Amino acid sequence: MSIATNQEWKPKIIVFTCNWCTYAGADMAGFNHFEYPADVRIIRTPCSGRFDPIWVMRALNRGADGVLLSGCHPGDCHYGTGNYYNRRRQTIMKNMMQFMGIEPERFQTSWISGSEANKFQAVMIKLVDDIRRVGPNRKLRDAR
Amino acid sequence: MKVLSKTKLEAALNKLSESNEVFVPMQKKAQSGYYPWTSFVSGDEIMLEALNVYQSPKGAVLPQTEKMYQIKQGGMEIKIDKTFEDDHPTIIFGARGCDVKGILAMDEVFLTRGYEDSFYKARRSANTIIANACYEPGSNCFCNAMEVNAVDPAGADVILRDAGEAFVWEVKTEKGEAVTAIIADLLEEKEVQLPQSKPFNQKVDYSGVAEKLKTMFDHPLWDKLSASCINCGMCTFVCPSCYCFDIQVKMWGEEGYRFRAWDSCMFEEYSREAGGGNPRGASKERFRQRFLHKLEFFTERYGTPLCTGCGRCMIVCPTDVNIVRIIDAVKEAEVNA
Amino acid sequence: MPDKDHKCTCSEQPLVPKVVEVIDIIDRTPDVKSFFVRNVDGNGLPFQVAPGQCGMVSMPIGEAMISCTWQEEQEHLEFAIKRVGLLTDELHQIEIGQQIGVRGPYGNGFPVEACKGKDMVFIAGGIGLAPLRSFIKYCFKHREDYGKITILYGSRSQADLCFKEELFDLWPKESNTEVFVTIDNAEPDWNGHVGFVPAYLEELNPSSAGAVAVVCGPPIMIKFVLQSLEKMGYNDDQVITTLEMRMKCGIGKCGRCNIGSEFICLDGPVYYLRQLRDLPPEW
Amino acid sequence: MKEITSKLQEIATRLFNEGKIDVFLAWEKGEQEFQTKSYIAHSVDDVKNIIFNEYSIYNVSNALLKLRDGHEKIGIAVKGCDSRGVVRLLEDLQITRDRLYIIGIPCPGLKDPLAAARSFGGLGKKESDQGLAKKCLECIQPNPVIYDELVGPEQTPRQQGDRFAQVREIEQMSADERYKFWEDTLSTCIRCYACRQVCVACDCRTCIFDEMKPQWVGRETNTTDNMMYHLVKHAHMAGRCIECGECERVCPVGIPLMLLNRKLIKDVGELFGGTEAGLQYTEGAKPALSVFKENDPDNFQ
Repeated sequence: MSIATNQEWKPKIIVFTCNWCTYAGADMAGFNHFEYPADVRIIRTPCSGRFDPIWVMRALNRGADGVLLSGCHPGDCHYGTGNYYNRRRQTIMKNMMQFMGIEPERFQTSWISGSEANKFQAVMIKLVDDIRRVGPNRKLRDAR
Repeated sequence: MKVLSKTKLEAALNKLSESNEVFVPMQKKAQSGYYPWTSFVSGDEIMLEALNVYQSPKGAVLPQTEKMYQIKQGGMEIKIDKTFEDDHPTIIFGARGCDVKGILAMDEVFLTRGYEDSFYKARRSANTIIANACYEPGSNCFCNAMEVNAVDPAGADVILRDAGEAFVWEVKTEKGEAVTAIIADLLEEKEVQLPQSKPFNQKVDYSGVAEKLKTMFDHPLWDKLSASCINCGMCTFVCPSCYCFDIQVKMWGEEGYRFRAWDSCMFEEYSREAGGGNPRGASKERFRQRFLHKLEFFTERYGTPLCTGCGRCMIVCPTDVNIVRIIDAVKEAEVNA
Repeated sequence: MPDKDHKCTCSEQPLVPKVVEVIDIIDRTPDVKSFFVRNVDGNGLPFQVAPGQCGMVSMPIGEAMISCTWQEEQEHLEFAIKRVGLLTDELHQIEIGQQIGVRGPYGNGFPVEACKGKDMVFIAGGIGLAPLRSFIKYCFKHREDYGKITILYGSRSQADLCFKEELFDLWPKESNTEVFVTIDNAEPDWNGHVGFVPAYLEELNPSSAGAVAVVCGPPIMIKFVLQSLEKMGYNDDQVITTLEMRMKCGIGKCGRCNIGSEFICLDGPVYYLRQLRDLPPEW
Repeated sequence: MKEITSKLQEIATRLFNEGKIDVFLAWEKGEQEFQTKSYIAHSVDDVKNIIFNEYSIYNVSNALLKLRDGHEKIGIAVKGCDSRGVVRLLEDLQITRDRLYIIGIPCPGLKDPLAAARSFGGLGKKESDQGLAKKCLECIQPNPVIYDELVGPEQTPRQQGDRFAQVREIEQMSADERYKFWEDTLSTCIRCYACRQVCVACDCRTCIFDEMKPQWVGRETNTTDNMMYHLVKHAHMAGRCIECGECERVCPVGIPLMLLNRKLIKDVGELFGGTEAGLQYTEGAKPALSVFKENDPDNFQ
């Protein structure tokens, strides 16, 4: 993938969502025609408790420029406690990745409930702007 | 005799580096091994006077990871158009006899028995070995018991003999001539006093070990010897003659390459089969495979032991597994034939 | 092993595969398919095989050593592949026309000459019939060179029986040939024998006089069959078997398929029991 | 040290004779004084090989991983750091408490046998000092946290100054400087996995790096695969690392691995509080990332 100037480069962003809240929020956003940039690819998982930090590293390693993990707000997880575990795990992992020198914008986390379609749109737009500002990912990228 | 004075050493290395990649034993902060001379920066140190360095020069002919061929997949079509045989000229400058023997053992493996590995052959034929004669064995060295002549290492293209303020430059082969021609103007004709070679501290006698090991596969001593081993891969990666490799692939969608990387019989995944079974899954079995390969199997197949007596694995092993002690234990073990 | 000259016919770069095209795929059982490959430009084969030799089949995702079926007039190479791992999963999803990589031939193959004039007892389990099938077809092609042929084959279930057409129609019709098939546990529409291969072998008890037994199948089956053969009076020179080890290079270099100082991919995988006796018991 | 050795041998003999234990885990004398290694005594006449000298630095609790599937009763001699390893294994339910008879040894600070082996072997530069090992100079827990019997006088922690000084120093760097630091440090890694094999917190049956379906981390030794390996390996250490320093000690290329572990310990401590890994054994306790609190810090959007 040749990374020429900023205009031609299109960021590749992966968003992991939990099935019950954020994915429903994304559905709602689509349903209400809330526009958000197309550079985002959504992967649905059963719960934010399923998020594994190695996905983030693997995605950045294999060519993604940014990753977002988004699940239900603490307290209304469909399975009760999934997002609490997720919160601890990703908080530690974000610090760890930044300790290694990865730009903070590249690995973001959020809570989006099923009804917050506008928040979903806002988070997506902010995410893509952040990644555009930070530019293509060269750290942790698997050299060809 | 031809002599290269130590004051001209760096000049010689620079001259050789113009047309070759010269691997020199160096200490780079916490690490010591064979690194390209062009990567020398202030704070590094040339280790030609030291007994030896931690990592062996086998990386010059069998790099830790080596691309093999490129794969392009377009739906139904697969194209393998580019292979990465690398034959840029390299020189291993100042390898001790034990390391040279390690490379000779790998020559036997990769270049004989019906198949010539094209990647190894490309690197090895473009490689010249300048050995560094060894007159003062270290406290762990036992290369004399492993068919290695430390003072006159077989298979070396040029032999350096450290005579105090200069190296005697003894040419052995045509490759040696070619390298000598490059730095001919730096060599002088001088008579120098060669040092006396000192006795070995380790008293090792390898004779009869291979034959005896053939009858000791199920001997209880393996449990005792392998008790403390934690199966990391350190001994196999610092060893000058361990050559086992793994073949893996890296693909990005339609494009990628298959590469070769060092592997270690100590890793559990090394001989794990598709169905999940593993003939050598237990820690003891992997431990036994390593030392039987070093001391018996290689001798049976190629006529010379795979261990070259450099003593590196005895130093780095975190649980102090010691191949000399294993050889002694094998010799003393009574076997009901 | 002496310095045998296994010149690999495909190229001076033994580790680099030849690209071939899959011209036909036949479903043998729910998890075994036969793949027929030819050169991409349609004429000829990357290499010829002797009975019992294997080839390294490779796709971008990985490589695996698969036994290659011998035919008299070889206008294609056949690989019978069971779905067990990364590569075989992907192979079982390709269609006809897909290009794959192949290199070989590897391994020493069956001693077809040495067995001439003997009664043949073929004992196979599961996918182990694929390599033996080459030897069996070779025997039928040179029928007069071999005596009585007994084929004993067992698999987990009726659906898992490979090469059913040959087992039930073609081979029983051959002269002086008997075919016995068994499955591990009873099934409603199966009226054949039920039971494990070693037990059935002892039941049949083919005489060991002037006979050679060739065994191939899962290691556990080989272990018990060898014990049964010993009980039935087969000495070490009358038993031939193949060994299974993890293989990566296929040319006796990468070091992992060894048993003792033998590299199974290069000096094996076919051995007489006499040879195996002085190898370490890791097989 | 001498009296601790004789006490150890005396206890081991008593335990063997009373049939309370089947094996005894401790250290064994090597040929050279510094060649002390981990040792499994199987009977009372093995007891004479047991020693506790100034080189008995190996974390013996790691040897428990090899015995976790058996049922034999195990006597084990543990220093302060080793005892935290035992607590970790008990917390991870890898071994049951009733199988263990633990003899605690307050640790006076030991020397690094690998440093001694390097200078004895003569390869490479001679190690500078022959004093206490780095991990012992930074020791915060010399006294065992779990034991059935205690042998020897209490010791005081030797850690001076800010434990996380170097970690804070790296945190102050800019992102690119940090990346450059870790790129240079980790590119020297030869992927021998000794840091994983020697670690008592690494008790998975099949490690993610031996996983082939899918293969998460590549096997090349280029910078990115090395960084991925260390990032993933140490991510699993959050809330589990007992700061025994063995990974850094055994690394053949001298990578400062404890920096990564200390960063995790600092973060877990600051963010979630609670006792550090393995410092206190309470039945049914879980590591920091296997529990949660409603009011955990939350900087999510």
